[in-house]
Amino acid sequence: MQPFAFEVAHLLAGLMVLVSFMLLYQDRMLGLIRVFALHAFVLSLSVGWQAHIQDAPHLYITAAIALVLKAIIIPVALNGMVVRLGIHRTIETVGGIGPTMLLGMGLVALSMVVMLHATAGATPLAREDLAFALSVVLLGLLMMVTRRNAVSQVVGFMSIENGLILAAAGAKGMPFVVEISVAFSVLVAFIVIGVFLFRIRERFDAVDIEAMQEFRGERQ
Amino acid sequence: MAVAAELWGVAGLLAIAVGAIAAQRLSVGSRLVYLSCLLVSVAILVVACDTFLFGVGAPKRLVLPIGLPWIGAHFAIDSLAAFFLVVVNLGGATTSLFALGFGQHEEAPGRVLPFYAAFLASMNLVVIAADAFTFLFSWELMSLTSWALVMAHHHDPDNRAAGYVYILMASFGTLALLLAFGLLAGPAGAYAFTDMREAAHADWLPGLVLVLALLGAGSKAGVVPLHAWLPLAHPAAPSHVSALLSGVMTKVAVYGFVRIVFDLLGVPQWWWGMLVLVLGGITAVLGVLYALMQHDLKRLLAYHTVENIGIIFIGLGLALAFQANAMSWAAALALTAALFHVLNHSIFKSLLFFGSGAVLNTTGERDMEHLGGLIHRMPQTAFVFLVGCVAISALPPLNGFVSEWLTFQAILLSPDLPQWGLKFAVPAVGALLALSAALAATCFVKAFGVSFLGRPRSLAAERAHETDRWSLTAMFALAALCLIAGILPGLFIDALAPAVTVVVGAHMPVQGSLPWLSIVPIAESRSSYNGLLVFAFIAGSASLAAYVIHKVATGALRRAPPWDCGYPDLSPATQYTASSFAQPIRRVFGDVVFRARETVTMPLPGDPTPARLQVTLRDLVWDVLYVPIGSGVGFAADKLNYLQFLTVRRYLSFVFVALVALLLVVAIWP
Amino acid sequence: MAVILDLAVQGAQMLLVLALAPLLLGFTRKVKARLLNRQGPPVVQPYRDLKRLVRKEAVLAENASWLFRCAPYLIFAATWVAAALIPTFATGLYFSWSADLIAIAALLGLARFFLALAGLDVGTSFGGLGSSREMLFASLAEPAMIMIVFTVALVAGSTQLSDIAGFMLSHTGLRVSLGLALVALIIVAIAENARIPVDNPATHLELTMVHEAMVLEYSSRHLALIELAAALKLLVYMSLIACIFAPWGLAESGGAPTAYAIGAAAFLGKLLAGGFLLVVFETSIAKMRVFRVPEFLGAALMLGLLATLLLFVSRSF
Amino acid sequence: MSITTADLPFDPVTAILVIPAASALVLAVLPGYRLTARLNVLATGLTFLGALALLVVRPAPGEYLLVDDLNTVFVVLGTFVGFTTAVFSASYIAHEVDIGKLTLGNLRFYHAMYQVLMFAMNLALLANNIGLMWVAIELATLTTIMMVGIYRTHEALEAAWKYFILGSVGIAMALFGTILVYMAAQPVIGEGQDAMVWTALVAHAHDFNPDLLNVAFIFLMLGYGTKVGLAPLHAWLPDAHAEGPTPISAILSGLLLNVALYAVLRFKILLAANPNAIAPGPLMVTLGLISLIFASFMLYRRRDIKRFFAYSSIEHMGIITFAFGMGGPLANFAGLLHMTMHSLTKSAIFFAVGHVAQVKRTQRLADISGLTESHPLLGWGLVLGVVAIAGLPPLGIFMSEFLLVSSTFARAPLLAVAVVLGLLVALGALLLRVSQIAFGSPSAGTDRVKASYVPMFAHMALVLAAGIFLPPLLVEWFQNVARLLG
Repeated sequence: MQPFAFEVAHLLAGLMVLVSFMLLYQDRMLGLIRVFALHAFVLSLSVGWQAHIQDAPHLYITAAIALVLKAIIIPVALNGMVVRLGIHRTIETVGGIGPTMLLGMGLVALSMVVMLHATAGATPLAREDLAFALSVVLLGLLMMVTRRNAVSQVVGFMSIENGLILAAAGAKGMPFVVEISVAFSVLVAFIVIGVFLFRIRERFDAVDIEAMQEFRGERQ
Repeated sequence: MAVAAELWGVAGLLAIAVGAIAAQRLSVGSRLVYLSCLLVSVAILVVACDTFLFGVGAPKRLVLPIGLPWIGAHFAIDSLAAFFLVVVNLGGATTSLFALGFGQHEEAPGRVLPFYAAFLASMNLVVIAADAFTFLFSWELMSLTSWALVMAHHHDPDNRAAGYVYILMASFGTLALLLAFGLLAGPAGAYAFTDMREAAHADWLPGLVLVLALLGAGSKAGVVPLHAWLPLAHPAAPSHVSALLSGVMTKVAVYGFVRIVFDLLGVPQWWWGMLVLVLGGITAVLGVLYALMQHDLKRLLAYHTVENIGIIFIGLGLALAFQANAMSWAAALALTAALFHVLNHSIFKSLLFFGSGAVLNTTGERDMEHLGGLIHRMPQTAFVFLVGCVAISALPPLNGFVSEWLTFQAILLSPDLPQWGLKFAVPAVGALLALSAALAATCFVKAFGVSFLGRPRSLAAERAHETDRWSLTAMFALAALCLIAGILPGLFIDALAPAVTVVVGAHMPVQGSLPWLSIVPIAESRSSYNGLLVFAFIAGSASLAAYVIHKVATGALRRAPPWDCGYPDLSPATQYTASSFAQPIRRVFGDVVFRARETVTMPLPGDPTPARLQVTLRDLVWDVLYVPIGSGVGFAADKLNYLQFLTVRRYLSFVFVALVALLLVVAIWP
Repeated sequence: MAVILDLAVQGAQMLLVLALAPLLLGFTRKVKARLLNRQGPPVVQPYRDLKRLVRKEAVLAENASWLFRCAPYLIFAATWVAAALIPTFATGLYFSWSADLIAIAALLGLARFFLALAGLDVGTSFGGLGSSREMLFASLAEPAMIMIVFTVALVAGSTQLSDIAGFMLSHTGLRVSLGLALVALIIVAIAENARIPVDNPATHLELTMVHEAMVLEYSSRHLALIELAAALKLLVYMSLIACIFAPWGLAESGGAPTAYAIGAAAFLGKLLAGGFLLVVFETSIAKMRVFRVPEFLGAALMLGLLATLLLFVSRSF
Repeated sequence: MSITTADLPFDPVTAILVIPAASALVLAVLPGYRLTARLNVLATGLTFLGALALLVVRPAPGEYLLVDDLNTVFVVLGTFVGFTTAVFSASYIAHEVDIGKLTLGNLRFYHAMYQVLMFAMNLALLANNIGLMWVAIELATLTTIMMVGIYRTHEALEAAWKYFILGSVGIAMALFGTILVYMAAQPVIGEGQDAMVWTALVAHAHDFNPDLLNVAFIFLMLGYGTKVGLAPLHAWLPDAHAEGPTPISAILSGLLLNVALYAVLRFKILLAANPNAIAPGPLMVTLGLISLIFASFMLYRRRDIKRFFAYSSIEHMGIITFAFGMGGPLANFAGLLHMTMHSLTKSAIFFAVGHVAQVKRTQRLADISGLTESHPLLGWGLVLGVVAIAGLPPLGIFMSEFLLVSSTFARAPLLAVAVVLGLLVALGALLLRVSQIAFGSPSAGTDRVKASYVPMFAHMALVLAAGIFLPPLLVEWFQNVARLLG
């Protein structure tokens, strides 16, 4: 494996983790969607590069799907939806930016320790790739936990999916089936979200999850 | 052969239970079901008596492929099981006979008939079960069917609450027994009793199994700390079922305890006897003190079951103590006393519940404050109830006295026990036993006196009428049994010998050969008692006195208004009621045991409203043990309930925390 | 031939007991009057009362049931059987082994049970008052009695009265436990027979009466039987104390008639001495409040329990 | 009796998968609900027959599909409960339309999704490729989310949303675990397809990298654990049960939880094969115990009848996971028996609850009382169900709890005491509610029960029979599955 190829893959994966941190940092809705688009773009670059290194043609298709679907179509649709819902100006994070970032650092450190320790035997590329993928997943989960808004939660979920694709791409020779399924889940997730958001919008004019809470069963 | 016949009997009862679901709509349905139950119970009784009296040699075994897959259901009848079969089916037969008449008044027969037959079947099954699964299966089935029976009159919220407490305590008992059997069976799962007997146990294990058995069987029998459900549940059921619950089911619980502790656990340690003895003593006294405070006839009888169970456990405790010190002949005496009291109690307790059922039927009243003067309107029931009261108060000619007398003889043997704990416990328990016997007499003077004697305190009591023929025959049969057991105790003791040898390895000296049918527990010089002669003397001298007086002096008689120290004819309210009769006892014992408080509210001068006297009794065991547990669970449920109303985000944080925690574990783990 | 003789001796004992009971009662009343500087009725007065009562016409309350009429006969019979079983002038009589000390205490319990029921039957407040108090005292006296029986049985190794008397005759020597048992037995005897500290036999004052309240409604032959039963009960306790704690002069069974005569004379002397001591005690003490009696009887129970405990600890006490 | 697939008219494995998929398409198109309901029943019936054929015929494990003792238990149970629920749903749905809760459009979507759900579950059970299993479970979850939100009420939407978010996070973790398993298998088995095939994985498991397997098992346990509804991850289950239509609650409790547990068991066998990986037992035991104790206490304050029985499902899944976590032939046998009995009993209870909700027109526990008076058959049926679920004899769950508690007590007394405590608290809540619902004076709502009783009493009859007598064939089948589970 030429060192140069390893360096680029390493750089791209690291860049994805950085963008995940940026996602955590965003408190504006529109900004959030733009950073997510960047996140998806970097993912497609990294998957493309993996395809180039492992010269596995199917990875190119995955990179293309990630680019077209996640970097372009979904952000545009989300943008339109956010503007129509009129929630683009809401600011919402829970527990402030500072502690969330610190927690993010801790998570990245944890995933490094766990993955490097666990994948002692694998190829260095795979080890790096998995470590970064795990940290992106954990950061996505952290984002979902610290956001009140339905849209930002969906974006958090999508960033987890990106982490998964990064991990899947990193796994050499993983059969094509997995890529299709990940893409498949993103597609369906998006449709379901769309349907729900409109339904929710139609029902009680808010997408804020807090507003939704008081309809919980047994609340009477 | 006997086991097969017994199983066919049980299958018959179950078939009746299923049939009853259909038959209960027919007008003659309840009579049909009770008659068939009677016939089957009598059939099983005959088989049981045959194996019990003449059955000799090894216990008869049978294994069916049902139950636990690789072990199958084991059934065995040794003479101990045969004795308890006799007790169960005697109770079943007399109750069915009584129910032939009493059952007609049941307004929802559909809720009683099917479960009644199933209840009898499950009790029979418990006694013949010979492996852990079948035993617990039929044990819990017994609780389930009796829960359904207690819930028969479900419109009354107290009955529902009583049913709920009952099934909860029953399940607690079963789970305790389940743990006990888990220990005995070991990890490999040797659940058959035969394997359990041979299995070698660690030294700490039998002690723990005893405690668990006490929790399990004790809660079903009604030993004090776990007795709270019994006075709630037994009165809630229809009267003939309460008779079965009190008279027979508690005996099946005693059987369970004896089977586990004496049979499966092998040689006992001395502190077992001490524990059971002390528990028995406390149960006896607390039971009778509670009973004294009641003015609901059926609750009074239910509390009395607790007292008699205490007496039985005193006998068992003594037997354990003697067995631990290898005094097997003394253990045989103590166990014979306990088993004889099991039989006696099932006879007179059923009789008393039948009587209270008859009273409840005609007057619709359970509260003694509204009864009175029933002896004039229900003379036969009154006579039979009186015989029951005399028997339960352990007075000479009848059977209650004989088993108590044997227990006293066993206590008198115990100075030879070496352990210091026992040296102090036995006399103290002896005093408790004597105290409870005397208080029992007081309680039943109150019960009989207030409800049957004096003048009727309510319209319902005034219009009472005698019950039907069937109930009376059942009651007279039981009364006759009380007398026979009291007069010819020797026969019963010899009959019990094989059962006692199975359990303790020795039995009392043969009583049959003694002159004049008297019984000598240990030695001629030590003590002997002749029921027949005492009865003959009393009857003889009474009739002699009557004859002489009527011959020598006049037999003239004149009716007049009662003298009552010259007071004019007052309203029935001036008579002593149940709570006023118990007032002196309450003053002496009540303050300590029940924190009894009497609050008298006198009306203002010139205010016509009557003065009111309220007696508040706190049931200590209920306040100290049951209420904290209930509120504890409620508190935990409230605290955890918040977790139902969180936002999605917080639920996600649970998942997140779980993931991070586990990752940390893996990271730290070597 | 021997059987008939034994039966005759047993019959003699039963008649003796029946005859002496009213005499004992008359004697105690006479001595009490003498101590209070009164003339007092003649010693045979109780016999005359019984004869008078028996011939009168019985007046029954309207709602008195059949229990009310049978109870006196049962009470009399039970007490008479108990009295007959206790050895008075000779031990080891023909039927003495048919019931031991516990059975005798239980027989007295049976009599008390029916007396209390009879009290309740007529449905007046006095009957209830008497029964309730009687059963209170009984529920403390009977356990004390059982404890005394335990003590004596543990010392003598048997609960048969004849064997106990025989043991007491042969093994002299003071024992602490027997002393305690004697005091307890005296307390129980006083409470059971409704003597002064517990209940005044002579009074008719509603507030204090216990025994009298139950028999308020009885008349003529029923009242006679109950009076006789009460007298018999006093004799039972006297002969019990005599038999256990002062067994001197008791003849062996099947002994010569002279032994029986000596025994009878000794028994009569003991009775008179006991009666005298009882009256002296009664005149020297006032009646207790009703709710002080439970402590009085509680003391007896504690003494009995202490005695039994001592014996359980070691046989030498 | 090795009848090869040749002499059967159809290959059972393909039948089990093709029938639901095909009927899903057909049902999506047909208008009207009377015909589609019957078709739905027919389809599930055929699938069940196919599953029964599996008992006789055992095809060799293929590239994508595998049939062995373990998953035939789940397939047969799943298809049977699917069939009886279809029968129940046919009569239940008709009533729902009458009272206007569902429109005709919904029903077409409902029946199509029902068959898709069946297809997804059968695929997940039969998949040999762990990736394919993941996809199938993901499909099943998404269809159930759709079904939960079908009523379009606020609560239904909120429940569906909660189910979606938690479900997706769970599935994402499961996928990450699957990838890690692939990474561990890759150096040993080589790249590509056969590093995902379960049979190959199990064969070579002993020389995988143990640390990677541990991390993988954590992700898989938490991922699929969310689907099983274990305690810290359970939040979606009560609301999904309460707000979705009753047949779906029955399917959820009776089937979907078992399928997820099946996936966990597959990976437990995998991990158990590798000696120096950490033992999977303790993790499952702790999660099982937490779920048991937590759900038992949560039962007391519930006000909605379906949410009440949902927590009971969590409690029983906790017991089953605890049993499999304890391991050993006796505990595994008890776990399998308990799972079968729980599926049958809980779905029967949900059928009864469906009737109650329709007759009394409410799900609030406070408004339901006196059932044995107003509807004797329904009332006593519900009492029998609750008595069964509380673990009282003569019904089957008593036997499994008997085996579990007694064998655990001999090995780990403290754990057994904790289980007994949980069972007792749960029993207290169950019987408190049933004595209020079934007894007392009947509350309002006394119109006749229209839906059929057959499925409910069929299940209860099976449970009653199993409580008394287990056929030796079934016992021997469960025993070698128990050995397989290790």
